[in-house]
Amino acid sequence: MLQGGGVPLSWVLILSAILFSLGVAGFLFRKNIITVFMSIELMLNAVNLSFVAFSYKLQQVNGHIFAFFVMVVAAAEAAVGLAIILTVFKNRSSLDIDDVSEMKN
Amino acid sequence: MDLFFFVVFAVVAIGCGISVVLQTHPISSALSLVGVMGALAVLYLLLGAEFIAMAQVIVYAGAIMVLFIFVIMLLNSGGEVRAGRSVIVKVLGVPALAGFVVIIAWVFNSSFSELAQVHFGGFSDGSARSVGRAIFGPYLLPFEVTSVLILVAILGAVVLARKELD
Amino acid sequence: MLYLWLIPVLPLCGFLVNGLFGRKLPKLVVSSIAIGASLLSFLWVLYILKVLQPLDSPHVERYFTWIQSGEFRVGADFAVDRLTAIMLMVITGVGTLIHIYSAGYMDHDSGFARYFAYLNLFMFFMLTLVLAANFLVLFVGWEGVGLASYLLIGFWFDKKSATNAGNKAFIVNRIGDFGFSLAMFLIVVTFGSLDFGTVFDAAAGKQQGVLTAIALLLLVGACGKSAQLPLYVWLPDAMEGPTPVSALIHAATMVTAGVYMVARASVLFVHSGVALDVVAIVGVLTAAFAAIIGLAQNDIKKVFAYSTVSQLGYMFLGLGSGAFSAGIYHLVTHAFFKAVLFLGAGSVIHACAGEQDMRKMGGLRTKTPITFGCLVVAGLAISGIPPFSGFYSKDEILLAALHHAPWMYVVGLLTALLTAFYVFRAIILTFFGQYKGEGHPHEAPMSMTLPLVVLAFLSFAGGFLFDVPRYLSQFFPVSDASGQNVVLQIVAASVGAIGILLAVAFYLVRPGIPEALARNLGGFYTLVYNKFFVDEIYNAAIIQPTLVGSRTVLLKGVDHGLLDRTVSGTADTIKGAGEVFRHLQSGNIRSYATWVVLGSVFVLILVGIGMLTANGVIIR
Amino acid sequence: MEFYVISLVKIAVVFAGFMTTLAYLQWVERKVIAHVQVRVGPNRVGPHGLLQPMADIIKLVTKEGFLPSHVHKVFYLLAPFIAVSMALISISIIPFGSEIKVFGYTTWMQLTDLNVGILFVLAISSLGVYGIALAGWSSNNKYSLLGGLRSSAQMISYELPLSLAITAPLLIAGTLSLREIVQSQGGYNFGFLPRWSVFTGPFPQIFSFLIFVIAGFAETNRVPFDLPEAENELVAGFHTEYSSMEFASFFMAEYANMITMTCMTTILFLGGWQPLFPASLGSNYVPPLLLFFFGALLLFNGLNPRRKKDRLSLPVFAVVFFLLGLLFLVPAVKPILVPFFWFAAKVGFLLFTFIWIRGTLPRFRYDQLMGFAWKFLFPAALINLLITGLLVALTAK
Repeated sequence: MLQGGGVPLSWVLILSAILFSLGVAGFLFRKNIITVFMSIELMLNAVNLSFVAFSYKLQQVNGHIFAFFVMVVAAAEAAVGLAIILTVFKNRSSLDIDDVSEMKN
Repeated sequence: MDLFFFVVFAVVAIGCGISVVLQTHPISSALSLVGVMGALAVLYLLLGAEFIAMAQVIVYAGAIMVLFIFVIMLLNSGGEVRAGRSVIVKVLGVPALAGFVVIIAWVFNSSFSELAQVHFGGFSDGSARSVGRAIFGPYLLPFEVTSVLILVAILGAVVLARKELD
Repeated sequence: MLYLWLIPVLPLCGFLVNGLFGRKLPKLVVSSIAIGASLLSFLWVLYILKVLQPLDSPHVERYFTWIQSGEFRVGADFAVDRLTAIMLMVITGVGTLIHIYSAGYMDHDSGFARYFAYLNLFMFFMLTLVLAANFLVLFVGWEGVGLASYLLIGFWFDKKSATNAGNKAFIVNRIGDFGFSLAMFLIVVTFGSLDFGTVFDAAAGKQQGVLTAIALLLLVGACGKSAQLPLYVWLPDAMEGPTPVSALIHAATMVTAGVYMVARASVLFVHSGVALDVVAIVGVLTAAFAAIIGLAQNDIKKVFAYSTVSQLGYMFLGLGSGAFSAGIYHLVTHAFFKAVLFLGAGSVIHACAGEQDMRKMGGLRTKTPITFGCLVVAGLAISGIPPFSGFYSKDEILLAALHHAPWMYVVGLLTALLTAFYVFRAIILTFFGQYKGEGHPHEAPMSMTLPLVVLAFLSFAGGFLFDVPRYLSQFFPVSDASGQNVVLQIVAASVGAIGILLAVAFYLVRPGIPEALARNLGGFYTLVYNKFFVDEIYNAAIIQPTLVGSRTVLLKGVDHGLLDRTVSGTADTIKGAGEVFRHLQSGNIRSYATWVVLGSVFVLILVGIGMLTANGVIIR
Repeated sequence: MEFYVISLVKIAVVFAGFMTTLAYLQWVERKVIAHVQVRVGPNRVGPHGLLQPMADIIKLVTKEGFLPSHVHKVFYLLAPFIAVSMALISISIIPFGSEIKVFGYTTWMQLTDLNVGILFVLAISSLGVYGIALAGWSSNNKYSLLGGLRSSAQMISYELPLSLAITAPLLIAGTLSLREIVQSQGGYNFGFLPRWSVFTGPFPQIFSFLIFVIAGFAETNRVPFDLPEAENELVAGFHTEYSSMEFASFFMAEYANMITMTCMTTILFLGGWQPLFPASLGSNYVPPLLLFFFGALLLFNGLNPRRKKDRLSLPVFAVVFFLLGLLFLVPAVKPILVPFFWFAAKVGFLLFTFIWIRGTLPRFRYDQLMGFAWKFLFPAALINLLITGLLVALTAK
């Protein structure tokens, strides 16, 4: 099945799926806002991996571009999100995501 | 050879990913995440995406994660207490995720023929030159728009940070 | 690439600058920016025409794809051929002169910058209109000039009548534009394209009914824009705007857009003979009708407005009788002398400090000699006295009319007579006798008289300087009767002369006659004096029913009854659903995320099932 | 197979050379600073303290690795490792010289050449932050934390002008591979002026050169930007708690970064191994002549010495110098040594500048530092990049 020591593309995609679900798990199970945030980054990375894998499959560079844009967006998101986290921590000295629940009646 | 590298770094990635989720202390999670990113960068190289691999390290590991670690250090809040999670998460989350992984793995396996093999150097178009051509050619408008996005993000961060001063 | 786009864009820049910063800038700067913009585009036109000599085949420039859906493509394309060239010359040339005039006329006005901004905006749209290489771009210009004219008619928006006039113009034009858009849809359906070239080339193949429909719908549009029966009503009221505007938009350029459009689409009209006849009939009727009304008007601008309507009718008559070149010819000459008439009227009004009623004027001959001279020249031109410009174009049209249908020729002659009569009536009432108004009339400043003189010269010499028919000969098949017919020329000229003499006799020699006439045929006079009550008829027949209908049926029935009930019903349903679903809104982010995950898993399962049925492989 | 062997040999050579340079760079620094401050500097161990580095190393290695009780052990031990490894990695792609033939094998004086080399260097250097940040945080000590935060903030801030300054010469070179960048700077204008990007191109890169060097000072936490270890404010900054080998590795990391930075400067702006003037004007004879000159100088000093033992040591050095000079004349090794000499000369000069400035300038205040980065360097680099790009675009064929 693995002639020439090559890697089946599906494995790469499965890897990205696993990483993605790990990110989801982190998002679901962690309470620390920062960790939750990092789990989101993990998901983004997983998606990037599949982008790159597909652009290998299709022999086009477009997937790379998408990955690139994802990184840019992630950077912007991190900047704003961390600023928000800082202010949240300033306001109620806690990083527990369940403490941020004013919107909940 | 390719397979060997892939397996090694895939294992690294998954291991680090797991520790991102399981570590109690944010710093540990952050470092594990950096590990994931490094492993992914190597896999990108394997997939012939040189530029993206480097960008991955520079942007993610070098900038974003450093920001995270910064914030963690600034707030310097200890590990989190493992308690009280919403029932739905506990009951539905884990099986859902497991199902997700299994099904998607099966889908991929059956939908991508075994012939689709990844070899190092099998895709040579990921150099900075071709990526640049793509970005400043067909993708010029999105690129400019993202620059605007970044600008907005900077402003937002500045405003939020300023708020805490006064 | 000859940068055709520069022509319209220059005025646009003027508009932007004046519109944005005009209030801050001193008047001199504002006016010089506006004038400079239109002057530059005039020069650019000259340059382009010089480069494109002899312009036997149209020069097209495609800039970018505007609309693309399947096979159907509309591009932002400009094109220059001889017809466009003439229009460009007229618009930019006359436009520039009127800009200069306005600098003097509007000098004391508070909305100076706004005025010039609008004027440049109008130039932009008008040039777009004539440069367009397909119907849609033309329509853009078409609507744009409508907007500009609306803004300028209602320029003194603190005057109720002005805003009303603006609204009226806009609404009446809507009817025409509606026809135009229908025509365009029909064209798209029939030809699958809006490019002039493709449409006109393919026109021969299509069957007559469709072509007639298209042509008639186009004609509706043209009637709206060029104030033909029955849609002419907005033009007289449009005189509420500043006089230079009336000169530029409502005499020289915009109102001729319809004529231009018909000439542009001449192929379609020719291929369906019926439409052409309709054009001719509409034209001749409008001409006569407006001329008659013009007899009894006392507001100097109203007089000229009605004469504009009738002259436009003349152009349509020319077009309708197959002599398109003659119509365009008259368009050009008319642009000259009608501009003079309006600008002259403007400077008269300027002299009498805003007085517009001719009965309160008189004896201005000595006080404003230059204006007087120019007006006389223009009057002779419009009356078709050789060798003034009007003579040539009118003669061409009448000739064509004769060959087309003799009765039209007769009506045309009578109209010419009336035209000559009321124009000189106006001139005499204004300039002879003794001054009946109060205040001290004075000659207008240089900036106003100079354009007057130039235009007067053009309306004198325009006829034999530019031989439009020959220039367009290879463009429009010249009607068989192109030979100069001396007898007819003499007839036409003499008719004009008779009209002038009558005017002199009535108002200079024996001032008693008009009253006597008015008394004798009182009923008819009142009818004419009140413009055949057309506005009232429209009001009773169209406007009131519409209002009532919308108040009762639409408002009460449809809106309250139907729509509101449906809307609130939907709202209630949704509320009920919300009552059920709001329990999902636990406010706990991660439970939301869980739902998302569950959903995606569900979708994945569906995919998997789909793949099982599609036994195995999706992507290969 | 052959490839692996050659690579291993190269790695061995480069590593050994690099380590020695590190050790002796520190000796040189102490000497130079000493002379700047009119002292003698290390002169006990060996002649002119030449064996001082060895002594230091032995001392640091044999010292007890003391692990404070209140630190986060893993990160505390991880940090110096990260720092030093990130500092050493980027050496692997730096071209020290042109293509050479040894024992019939042709190879490059460079471990490997990535066609995204510059990005690689940037990536690695940006990873170096972790070492410092972690060290500062895991020491669990406010001085260290402040030092770590400061220096990582400083490094991140100065990454931007650094990268922008790099971008401008890249525009001219049109490639990201270090080797090709150097090659693109070969040749001479008017027969003598070298085509280094500081001197030539559509827009001489003198400004970005200065920006790069300044940012380099900040990146390596050197005076005048050495706030992380501002003794008078926070003891020794992020490595307050460290001792013995861990401390040594931070030390190594700093010097390794210095060398990397100077190598990058040389490659990007000073034309790598390209000689200062063409061989036709005899640039190949510069190294031997220099060595002979210094040898003669040493000999002279040795014959009438100021101190007693110089009578022995200086002539020995002189002989060594003469031999080296002769080595440069051997045709077999000449093509290997001459380019390397030029590269080393430039790097050495830059390193000397680093040390020199350390001996000269006072330290910035923290807000001044940040303000300088964001308010001056960054815009300046941007403008320079803008102009360069414009000119490149205009002069492009």
